[in-house]
Amino acid sequence: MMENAWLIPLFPLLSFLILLLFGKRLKEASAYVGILLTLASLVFSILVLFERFSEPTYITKFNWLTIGDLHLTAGFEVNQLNALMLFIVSLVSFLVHTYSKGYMNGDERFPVFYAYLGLFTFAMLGLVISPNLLQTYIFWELVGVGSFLLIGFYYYKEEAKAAAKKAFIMTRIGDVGLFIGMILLFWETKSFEYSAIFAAVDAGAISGTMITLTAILIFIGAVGKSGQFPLHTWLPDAMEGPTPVSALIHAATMVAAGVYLVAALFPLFAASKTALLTIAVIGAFTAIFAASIGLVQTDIKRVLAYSTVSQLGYMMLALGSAGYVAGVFHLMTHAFFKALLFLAAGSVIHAVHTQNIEEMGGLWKKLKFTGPLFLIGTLAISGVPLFSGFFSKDEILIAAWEGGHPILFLLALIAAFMTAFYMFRLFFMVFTGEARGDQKHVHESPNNMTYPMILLGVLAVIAGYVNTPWFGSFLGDWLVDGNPALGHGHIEGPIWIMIAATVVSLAGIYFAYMMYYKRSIARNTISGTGDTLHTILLNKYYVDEFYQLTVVAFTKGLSYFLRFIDVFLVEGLVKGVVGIVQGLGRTGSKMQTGQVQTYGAVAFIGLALLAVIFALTGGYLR
Amino acid sequence: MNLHAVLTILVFSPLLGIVILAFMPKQAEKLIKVVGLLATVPALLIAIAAYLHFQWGKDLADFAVSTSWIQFRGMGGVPEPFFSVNYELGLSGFQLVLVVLTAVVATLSALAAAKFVKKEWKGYFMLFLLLEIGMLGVFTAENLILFFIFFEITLIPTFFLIGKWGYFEKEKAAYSFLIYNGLGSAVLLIVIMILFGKTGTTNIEMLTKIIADPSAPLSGDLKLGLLISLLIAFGVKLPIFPLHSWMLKVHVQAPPSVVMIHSGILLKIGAYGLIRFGMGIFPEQFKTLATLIAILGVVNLLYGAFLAFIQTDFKMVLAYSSISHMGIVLIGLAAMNEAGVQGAIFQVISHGLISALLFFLVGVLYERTDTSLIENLGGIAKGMPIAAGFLLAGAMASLGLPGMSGFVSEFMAFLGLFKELPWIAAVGTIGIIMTAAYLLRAVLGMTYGKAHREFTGVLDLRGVELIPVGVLMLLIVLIGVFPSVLSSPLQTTLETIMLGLGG
Amino acid sequence: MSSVPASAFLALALILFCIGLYGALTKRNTVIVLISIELMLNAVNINLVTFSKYGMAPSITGQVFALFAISVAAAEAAVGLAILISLYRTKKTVNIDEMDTMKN
Amino acid sequence: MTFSGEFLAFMGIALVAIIGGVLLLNLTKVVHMVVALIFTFVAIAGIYVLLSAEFVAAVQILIYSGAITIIMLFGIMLTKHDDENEPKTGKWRKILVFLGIVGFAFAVYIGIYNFNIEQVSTALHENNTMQIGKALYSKYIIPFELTSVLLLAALVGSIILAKNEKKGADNE
Repeated sequence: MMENAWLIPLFPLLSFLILLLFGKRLKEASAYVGILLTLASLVFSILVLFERFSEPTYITKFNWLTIGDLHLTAGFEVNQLNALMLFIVSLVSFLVHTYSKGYMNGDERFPVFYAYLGLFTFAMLGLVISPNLLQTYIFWELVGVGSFLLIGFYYYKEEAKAAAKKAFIMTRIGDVGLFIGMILLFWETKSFEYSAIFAAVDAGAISGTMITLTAILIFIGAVGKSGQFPLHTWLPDAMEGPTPVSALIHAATMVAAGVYLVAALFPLFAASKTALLTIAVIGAFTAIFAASIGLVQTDIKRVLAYSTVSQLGYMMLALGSAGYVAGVFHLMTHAFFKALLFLAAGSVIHAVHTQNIEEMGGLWKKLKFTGPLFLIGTLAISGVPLFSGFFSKDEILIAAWEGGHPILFLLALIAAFMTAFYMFRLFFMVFTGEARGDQKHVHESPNNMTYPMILLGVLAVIAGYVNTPWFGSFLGDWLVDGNPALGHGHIEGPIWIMIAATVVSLAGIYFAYMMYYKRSIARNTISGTGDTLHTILLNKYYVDEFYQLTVVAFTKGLSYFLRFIDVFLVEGLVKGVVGIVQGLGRTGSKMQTGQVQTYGAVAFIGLALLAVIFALTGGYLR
Repeated sequence: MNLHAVLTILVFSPLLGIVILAFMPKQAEKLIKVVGLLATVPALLIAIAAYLHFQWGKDLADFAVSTSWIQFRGMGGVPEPFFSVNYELGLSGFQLVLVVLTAVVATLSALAAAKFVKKEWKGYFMLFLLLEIGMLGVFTAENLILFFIFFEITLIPTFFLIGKWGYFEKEKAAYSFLIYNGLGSAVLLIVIMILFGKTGTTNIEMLTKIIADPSAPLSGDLKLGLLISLLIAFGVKLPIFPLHSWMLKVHVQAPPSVVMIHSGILLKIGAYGLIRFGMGIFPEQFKTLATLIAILGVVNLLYGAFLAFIQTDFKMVLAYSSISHMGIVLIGLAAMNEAGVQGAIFQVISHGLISALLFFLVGVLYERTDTSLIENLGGIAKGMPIAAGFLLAGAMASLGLPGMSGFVSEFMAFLGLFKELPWIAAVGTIGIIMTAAYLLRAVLGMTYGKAHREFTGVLDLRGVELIPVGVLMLLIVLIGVFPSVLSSPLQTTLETIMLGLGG
Repeated sequence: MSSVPASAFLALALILFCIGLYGALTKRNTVIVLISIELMLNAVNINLVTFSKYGMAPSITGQVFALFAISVAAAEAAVGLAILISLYRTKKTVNIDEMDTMKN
Repeated sequence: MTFSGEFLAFMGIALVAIIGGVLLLNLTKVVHMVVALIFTFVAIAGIYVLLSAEFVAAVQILIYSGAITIIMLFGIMLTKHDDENEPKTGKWRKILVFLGIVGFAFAVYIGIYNFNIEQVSTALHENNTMQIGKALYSKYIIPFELTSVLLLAALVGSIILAKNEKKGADNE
């Protein structure tokens, strides 16, 4: 089965092509094309995953491009991480395809939406089976385009247009880092192959500085894609896209690609302490930074977006603390519960037609499925014991502690508290209390929307049990099997960490409960609406404005300055040349009076001039 | 099989069309268009056949032809008693891909012309076919004099095509085109004549050998001077900052079908000349100038990108984007290694296809809406989704999206330069970001967002218009996904160049 | 042997030539222009004759050439005047400014 | 330099020639100009005599002072002259041409000044006419004959040009 893994990405590509060419004719039926072909991918992925449990890594490649005596290859590789990612991506993609059938129902560009979904899924699946950096980069960019197209799906909305543009350009800034890192690495090892790179790192063929440099450059790519600080601002804006898209791309799969990249190149990063520390610091900072913004947002999707940023920061922290398994594990559980949360949020939006949580409330009774499912997701992300998020978060905290970063550990703990708090704030404001908006027409979503959510809900609960301190670390052992560079399958940590994590998350839930359900603590206890801290948080620390004032203004300024040069200097040069030519021409044509005498005079003066010059300088006349 | 006549037929096949057109009445619009279009087809078929000939493993040297043409006595002081100019055509892998590109773009441009040209079709197509002869000749000439003649043949028809069938300021654009390119070719002529006078030959292969010989009657300084002159001569064509301003006018004022040719092929003559003559004949000196060329390349790349960022006319955006993309060619050349040079050549081809596509679309948009201002066009995705889709796809190709040809060339050019001059290359990567920024700004400004005004009766791409965009898009994706269709013919050319560079 | 140096003759010729030239280039009357040209020719003749006497190998050739020059000048004057007259018939003027048919 | 008689004669003749030339430039009436020129031509004949070229001197007087001057006078008489109201040549043009001529004269004079001409005794003054005759009819017979052709051509040409033909006039 594994030798046919290359088929997995091709199914969605086929879907993309079919829908692009015949979408207009297929109309609503295009959903079935997409769903069936992603289902095929999912089936193949599951088969590959199960086969990978027993079989060794499969890798194959062919010559893609010849440059003199350099041969660049393309191919695919099925190792543990890739097989796992294949499963996650195709599963979420399949569920989102199904869900969208209901959510996007009635949209006039329905086939286009499915075509874009197919393109994205193709790119994402291609990304996770790439055996070399170049191919990774290629699909890395393609998922960016998929994301771009889907964010801008409502193309007639100015916000969607701006968000799509912003997403593409900001991730591209990161991609350039990856691009440079990849090329530098290539000239060090003469190969893009992961295996060749790891071998060179192992053999010490690359200098320490170079490893650090390339690792950090590649990490910049991951920062862009995974919305880490300081390139995080596009991700919340990306919520302008349709909600299923947010679930698929901006929660479960693409944004996790940065984490995947770091994980896939983990042996390279592990070779540089500085690079790892950078990742850990950025990850931890992003985790708490985004969580704090999430505390005050009022748009349901933006809260979830900041929570995504924060959770991705967690994963980065894990990887940076050498917790390979912890990072990947959280990537998996997060994919399930965050996709669930988004789909549930989509279901809510579908029901009430607003995204502002101030206008919701009291939906628990009306949305019989969505409410409990959303609660499951919230519990999972808050790290309440027995849910999947609890186990993975615990692993990360242990990794951070054992990795020797007590400060980062503390930050992570605070972020965990905040996460629990704002997620339950969200839950209470949406589902409990009085209805604050018009809810007459609220109804539960159709089945093809609820079933995917139910499946994800189940996974959000049970996915954590594949790697627990109690029932054995099956996932961890499997992931690091045969590859000592990735570290241990399970890191033993002190038991108090788990207790602390539980206490912290319960405390967060308690505060949220008191504030937003019981309302026994006023909402403005810590910081009132309208005071400085609240304003700063509401405005996301003014990062966007800062960029607008610095980077964008600088670029514009430089552009106008260059235009000034172009118009006045270069064009002036041209005008000067043209003027001289024209002037010469005019004088020349004036001289053509037709009078032989004038011609003779001019010719003679020229001759005289020459004669004088010769006489003075000593030419032929001397 | 005797294939020596093939190239001559290829180059002069449009002549048949010119002759037929000459005897046709001016008013027979349909017939003229059909003849004009069909006259480009033989060249296209032959070019494709030659490509297949190569891919089937046969030797391209089969096509070479060399006949004695002009001979005259030497004027003393030169090794050989005779100066001879032969009629020499040939085809290397590099030339082959350019000829195919030319033939394809020419046919598509003829198709576009049948759509866009509104008056005096007879004159247009005759000049157009003459232009095609010039272009095909430039890419197959094996001898500098012949090259120069064909080079000049391309100038005159272009001048008239711009000056007569262009938009409002067509005359100005045409003159500015002629003056710049005239000066460029004057410099080129001087270089050719000095080479001819000093060595007694203009055959490119012979020249390469003679120049490489240290006992040749050319001092190092002279060679450097000649190379710098070549850089200027082809720099006008490419164009290199600050010799670019003529090209902006041409891109804005010329009719779309001519801009397809101009941006797609004519600009590439500059790159071709730099690679074939600059790098091929003066490899040592090229090495000396590599850093300068790299800096010029980065300047071109960034300068074009930043200026494209604030343009209000989409044609201007594309014009500056051409400058920016030609910077990548220079970057690739400056790397002086296989990856870089191959990247440069790829960029030449890829930009040819992409800009032909984009300018065709601009032509369509202009025809439908009478504007190419970004501001005025907002929201056309609603009215013409197919055109908007292709526009977006073209922009993606242009900004170097993997899976399309732009990426492969950009990637290889940077791959090459990072090996030699990493810091300059690192500065150049800002261009990658800026390219995305300005293209998305422009294309999204036109296609996305609310429609500022309703374009009544605006029709989407249809019928015959889909052929050029479809074919170009297909080629762009083909090269992006299977770059070996291009890279395999290039290997021998690369080896030759690398041999000259001693690396 | 002569006590007058050759350069004196040459200088005289030069002065006459310059006068003739100035006249030919500035005078408005076509007849005067023609006459000035004659003067220039004369200056040249002086040179010819001078060199027939002075120099390493004096010979009669200089004088013969002067004769040829004189006869050609005579022919030139005749033709020139004939052209002038026929021009005058059409233009009714001898002003040189009017003779700009070359322009159109 | 000795003030020999020959030298004084040269100075005198040269002065006459130059004065004639200057008058040619400065007189206003065309007829006066031509008359001034006659002085120059005759003076030049004198120069020829000084240069041992009696025959050339004779020819000079015959052709220039005689024939050409007469032709010119005919030309003047056959055309209308409005000497007073003739438009003046541009001032700048005059200055420029004058400067050019001064420069030219200066350059040529440097040449003459540096041109060291040796003088050897000659027998040109003995039987000058005979010597010319011998040279013309032996060594230069072909140019001599060609000159006659030229003169004939000039004769025919002049007649045709000057003939008052109505048709030709219409075509102009």
